[in-house]
Amino acid sequence: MRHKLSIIVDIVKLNDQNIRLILQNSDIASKATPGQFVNVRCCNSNELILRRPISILNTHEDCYDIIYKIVGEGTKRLSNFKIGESLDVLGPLGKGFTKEPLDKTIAFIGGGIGLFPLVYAASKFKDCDIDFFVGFRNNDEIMIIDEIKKTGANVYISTDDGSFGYHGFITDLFSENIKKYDKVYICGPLPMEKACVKILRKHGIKGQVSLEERMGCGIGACLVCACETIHGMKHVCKDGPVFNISDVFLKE
Amino acid sequence: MRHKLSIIVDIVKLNDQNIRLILQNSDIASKATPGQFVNVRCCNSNELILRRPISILNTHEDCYDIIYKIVGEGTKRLSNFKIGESLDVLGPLGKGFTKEPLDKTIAFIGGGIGLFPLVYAASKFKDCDIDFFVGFRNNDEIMIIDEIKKTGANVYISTDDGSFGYHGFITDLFSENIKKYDKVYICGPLPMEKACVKILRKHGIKGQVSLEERMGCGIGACLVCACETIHGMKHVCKDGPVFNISDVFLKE
Amino acid sequence: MLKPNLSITIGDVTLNNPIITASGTFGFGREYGEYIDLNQLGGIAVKGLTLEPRLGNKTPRIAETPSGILNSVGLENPGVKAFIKNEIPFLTQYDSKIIANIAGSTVDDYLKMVEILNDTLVDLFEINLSCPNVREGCLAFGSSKDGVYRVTKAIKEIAKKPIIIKLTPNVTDITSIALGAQEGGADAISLINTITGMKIDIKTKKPVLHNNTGGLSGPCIRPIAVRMVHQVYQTVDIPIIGMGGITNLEDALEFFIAGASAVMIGTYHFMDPYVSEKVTIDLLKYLVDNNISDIKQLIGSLILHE
Amino acid sequence: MLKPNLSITIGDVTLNNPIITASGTFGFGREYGEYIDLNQLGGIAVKGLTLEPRLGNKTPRIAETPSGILNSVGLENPGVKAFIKNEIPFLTQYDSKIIANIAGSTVDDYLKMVEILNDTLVDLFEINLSCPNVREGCLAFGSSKDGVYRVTKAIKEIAKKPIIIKLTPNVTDITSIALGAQEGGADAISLINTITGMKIDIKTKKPVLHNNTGGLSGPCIRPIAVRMVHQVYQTVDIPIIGMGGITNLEDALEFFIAGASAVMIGTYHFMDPYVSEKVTIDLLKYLVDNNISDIKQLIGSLILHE
Ligand SMILES: Cc1cc2nc3c(=O)[nH]c(=O)nc-3n(C[C@H](O)[C@H](O)[C@H](O)COP(=O)(O)OP(=O)(O)OC[C@H]3O[C@@H](n4cnc5c(N)ncnc54)[C@H](O)[C@@H]3O)c2cc1C
Ligand SMILES: Cc1cc2nc3c(=O)[nH]c(=O)nc-3n(C[C@H](O)[C@H](O)[C@H](O)COP(=O)(O)OP(=O)(O)OC[C@H]3O[C@@H](n4cnc5c(N)ncnc54)[C@H](O)[C@@H]3O)c2cc1C
Ligand SMILES: Cc1cc2nc3c(=O)[nH]c(=O)nc-3n(C[C@H](O)[C@H](O)[C@H](O)COP(=O)(O)O)c2cc1C
Ligand SMILES: Cc1cc2nc3c(=O)[nH]c(=O)nc-3n(C[C@H](O)[C@H](O)[C@H](O)COP(=O)(O)O)c2cc1C
Ligand code: FES
Ligand code: FES
Repeated sequence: MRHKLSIIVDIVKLNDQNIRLILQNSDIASKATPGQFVNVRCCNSNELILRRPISILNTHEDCYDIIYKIVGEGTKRLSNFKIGESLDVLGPLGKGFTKEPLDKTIAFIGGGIGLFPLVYAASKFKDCDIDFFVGFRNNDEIMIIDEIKKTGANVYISTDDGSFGYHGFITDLFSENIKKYDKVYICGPLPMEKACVKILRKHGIKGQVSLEERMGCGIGACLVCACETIHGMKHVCKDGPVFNISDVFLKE
Repeated sequence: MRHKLSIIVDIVKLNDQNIRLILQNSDIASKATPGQFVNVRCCNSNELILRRPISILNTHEDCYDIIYKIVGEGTKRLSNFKIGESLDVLGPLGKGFTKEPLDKTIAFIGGGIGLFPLVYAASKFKDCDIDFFVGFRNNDEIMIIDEIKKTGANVYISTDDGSFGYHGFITDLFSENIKKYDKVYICGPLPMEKACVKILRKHGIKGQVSLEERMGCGIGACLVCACETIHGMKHVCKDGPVFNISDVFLKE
Repeated sequence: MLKPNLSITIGDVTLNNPIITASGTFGFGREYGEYIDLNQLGGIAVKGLTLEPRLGNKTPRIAETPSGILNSVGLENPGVKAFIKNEIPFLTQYDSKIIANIAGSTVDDYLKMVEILNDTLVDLFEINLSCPNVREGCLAFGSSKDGVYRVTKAIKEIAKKPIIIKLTPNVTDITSIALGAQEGGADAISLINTITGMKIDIKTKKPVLHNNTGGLSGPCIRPIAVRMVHQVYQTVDIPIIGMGGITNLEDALEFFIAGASAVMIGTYHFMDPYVSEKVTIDLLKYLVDNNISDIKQLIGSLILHE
Repeated sequence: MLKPNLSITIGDVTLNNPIITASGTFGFGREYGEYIDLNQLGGIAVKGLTLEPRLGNKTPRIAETPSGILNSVGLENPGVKAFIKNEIPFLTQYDSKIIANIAGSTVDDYLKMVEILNDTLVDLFEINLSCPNVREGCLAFGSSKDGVYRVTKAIKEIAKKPIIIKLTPNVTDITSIALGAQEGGADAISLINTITGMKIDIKTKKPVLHNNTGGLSGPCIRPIAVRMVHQVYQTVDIPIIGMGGITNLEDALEFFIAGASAVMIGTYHFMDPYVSEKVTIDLLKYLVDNNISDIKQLIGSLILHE
């Protein structure tokens, strides 16, 4: 059965580069779990032959939201779509964040576009004490903080240039009370993820990390998005993007 | 100096396949002459790397009109543009229809999309007696007849299936009184053009014909649109599209 | 009119229809099986197999290019034995033929794999002499008539299933290579594999692919593929399986008209998971609408100018 | 910072900048001269010339393909003598170097043309050993190392201007062909010419091009062109002029990074008549913004993985 198109219900410009889409598609909205992503056709031309993976930010009734950052040709073309038009979106795809019943005190550590799937997870992991650490490059980049606060999480913000919150890397901030967490969830730029994973491993704390790889099919058929794990070669689009930090070897 | 974009002032759907665009661009509007064409970028993607040649239908103040028929991918994409958006159009290009002062009684013979440049010419050749012969496939295809009548021309219509006007080819209709014409202008499908040219040559009547060729550059630089003439190899985009019928060898 | 005949035969194996999914783009069928009915396909060419499991190249393994992609997967696969154990039972549930795409570094590798696969439920062998993304063997064989002839002949002597020789387009004269395959006893030829290319990230000054170069596929290569199918059709008598940039029925028809007895669809699955099923359905409709009772009437129906 | 140095030298001829218009896409400069200032260009490679005038192939001579075109002009040109009489006087008005692109059916043809052009104001010769659209000579020479070596050597012996050998990509190993040019004494190599392709009109079942096949150019071939420039840069010591699908500064930078000393821009003129002037301006800006004092610092700056 063919997937249904996603109708653009609303478009919200968060700042110069980040745009939120509210998309209507009951199949995706009803099946999505935090950490999963969708694969978006960014234009109707075959000049760009690949879809673009974007995390699901949340779901509400028959809708789901995504936030995309304009970085290249695909996301630029995505920004040409208007309210009321339809997008060809495949999803939900991949495996998201999971939590065991015993995980009570947890931390989220996010940076840049890695923030979005974590917000979704924070809104779903209701019965937990959540510390939510967010790193931005500067004040201008800060977004959706209110939304994170609404999940009930304690929010800690750092900026690389000190223009808001803690001045420095988010890893410094979160490692202060590291011992208290049952589980830590990470999604952000690779250097940040590596720094966090190193700290967690040192303290023997469990966690999950969402990885990013360039994708072809997005469903596990082309083997393009490989990542080595202790269980052998896995694929970010199908076996991930979320992996246990104990399972993965992060790239150089 | 870069050419200005053409702003879409209005879009009029003439029938299922033919769409008229009213385009604002003072440079093109002020320079155009009947029989010239413009070269239109049909989408913003480089998947289609060629512009599409379309005849100029008329000019009014700082605007010019074109009518295009949706036949393939380029014209299909052109139909996605909306009023208020801009088109990247190069022109006016080529050499159009010419008339000597002594040409008084003239005939236009057009078929299909070949009609459009002739309408423009009829509106400009004011001091002449004009018989305007138009061939359509059927009743549903008939368009812009009122506009032709407004030029003051006597309009004769034929349809291939007899659903309107004369039943048969337009060549039959026009050859009846052929001797009276000082000059005949032809633009239509190649078989029609060839039939007309044959008749004109037989009766020694002067005329001009507008040729169609697949184009690359549209300005005479790539030599893609060649046509043999008695003056050697010429190029439809630069030396034409309009040629004297005494100069050209029409293709098999 | 009766239902047109879509079936085509390679060696002694008959496919229900001439639409096949291309090796490496369709896994072992499971994933796209969530989107389409695998019974609708003529065949499934599975991910290229090697004797031993392979991890493939480092990532990034894909880069987007104008109307195409470069890939440098480098034959990541579980090895032929795991394939037999884990994938064949799944694939045999469906009507579509199982095409085992195999690649080796030496002639011996190919022979061992064929021996191992000979007594399985695999229907056809596709011998990959054209993978640009591994360092040894494979492409080297595929670049000369003699290399292709030797590998083909050796395999044909022991193969219990029809063999399809998959050719690389990275050659001066595809027709001589194709003749090598025919003379070696190939039951069919498939082409084209990917064309070697490179994309550079101008910010980092590094190739986008970790493997530096990769194989170009997708619509951008279609004119080259159609040309090669045409050339090979004029040269050999065995069936040709054409591929390269097919996105819809119209594209597939170009290949049939040029001389392909069947087509494979690869890259475009990434954009449209339904593409192969859709082309199958549209092809049937096209034959009905055009009163063509057998797909074979279309094959090689090209009318050259002059 | 001082104005960065954009000039590059081929043999003993120095171009003001490394942006050149590609042969066959830019006529003899007149037409695009209506759109851009020809003084802004490093050089203009004129339409391929032959000893005698040629009418070229029958039309249609062009077909659109995904992110590219096929052309089969077939070297329509007024002949080398008419070129000298009618075009050189126009071209010498401008600062940009005049590159005479010449094609022959025999070695003798090439030699005769070089002799005729030796004492004209042409600045450089581009020897077309790669035109896919004519039946004799030309491409045949370009397909083997020995053929390229022989033609190059013969021409070099008599040429009074630096010679650029233009290579075809339709070969198994571009590096050996490039070596043939270098060993023959070429002052530079330009690549790639078009890749042979075919498009079929499924309604008429005929090729769209009257010549049946044509040469593929445009963005679709860029990854192949960049790869070949990279390979040739690793092989030869003479300057490389890279081309194939350049549409903007970013595309041109890929070629410089891969090892091109200069680039040619062809097909994209048809979409954007200003493209070559724009790339020239953008390149200067890029060097300034990135504190690069000489374009040569960019050439071959590729960092390979591993
Ligand atoms: C699982 C996953 C979830 C993601 N979630 C989000 C999100 O919620 N919001 C968001 O803004 N971005 C997200 N990204 C990153 C997003 O996919 C890229 O920014 C986007 O593909 C860039 O496309 P482009 O055409 O604009 O850039 P280009 O650089 O022009 O893209 C060229 C090619 O590279 C790929 N590519 C480029 N950057 C990346 C990247 N960082 N990761 C993977 N592939 C890339 C593109 O998909 C495309 O195939 C996510 C990536 C992954 C893998
Ligand atoms: C001088 C001239 C004036 C024209 N005036 C008009 C006009 O006023 N109204 C109108 O509807 N059409 C006109 N045409 C025809 C118009 O250019 C084609 O219908 C159009 O290019 C088709 O593009 P497509 O992408 O929809 O079709 P496709 O078939 O997908 O086009 C593929 C390629 O073939 C070329 N091509 C296809 N058909 C033609 C054709 N008949 N002539 C030349 N090139 C073609 C296209 O430009 C393109 O490069 C004119 C053509 C010429 C040469
Ligand atoms: C990601 C990817 C992986 C591929 N892996 C293989 C392979 O393992 N074996 C093989 O013979 N061809 C492989 N190919 C080549 C395809 O089977 C096909 O020949 C090529 O992609 C051209 O067809 P397309 O343009 O429809 O993709 C691969 C192609 C892609 C895109
Ligand atoms: C219409 C056309 C005509 C061409 N004629 C010639 C020619 O006469 N001589 C030549 O060496 N190359 C010729 N070429 C090849 C180009 O010079 C260039 O090598 C090729 O098009 C790749 O560059 P591009 O993708 O920027 O167009 C021609 C290309 C086109 C599109
Ligand atoms: S993108 Fe194809 S396997 Fe992950
Ligand atoms: S289209 Fe280029 S010369 Fe006419």
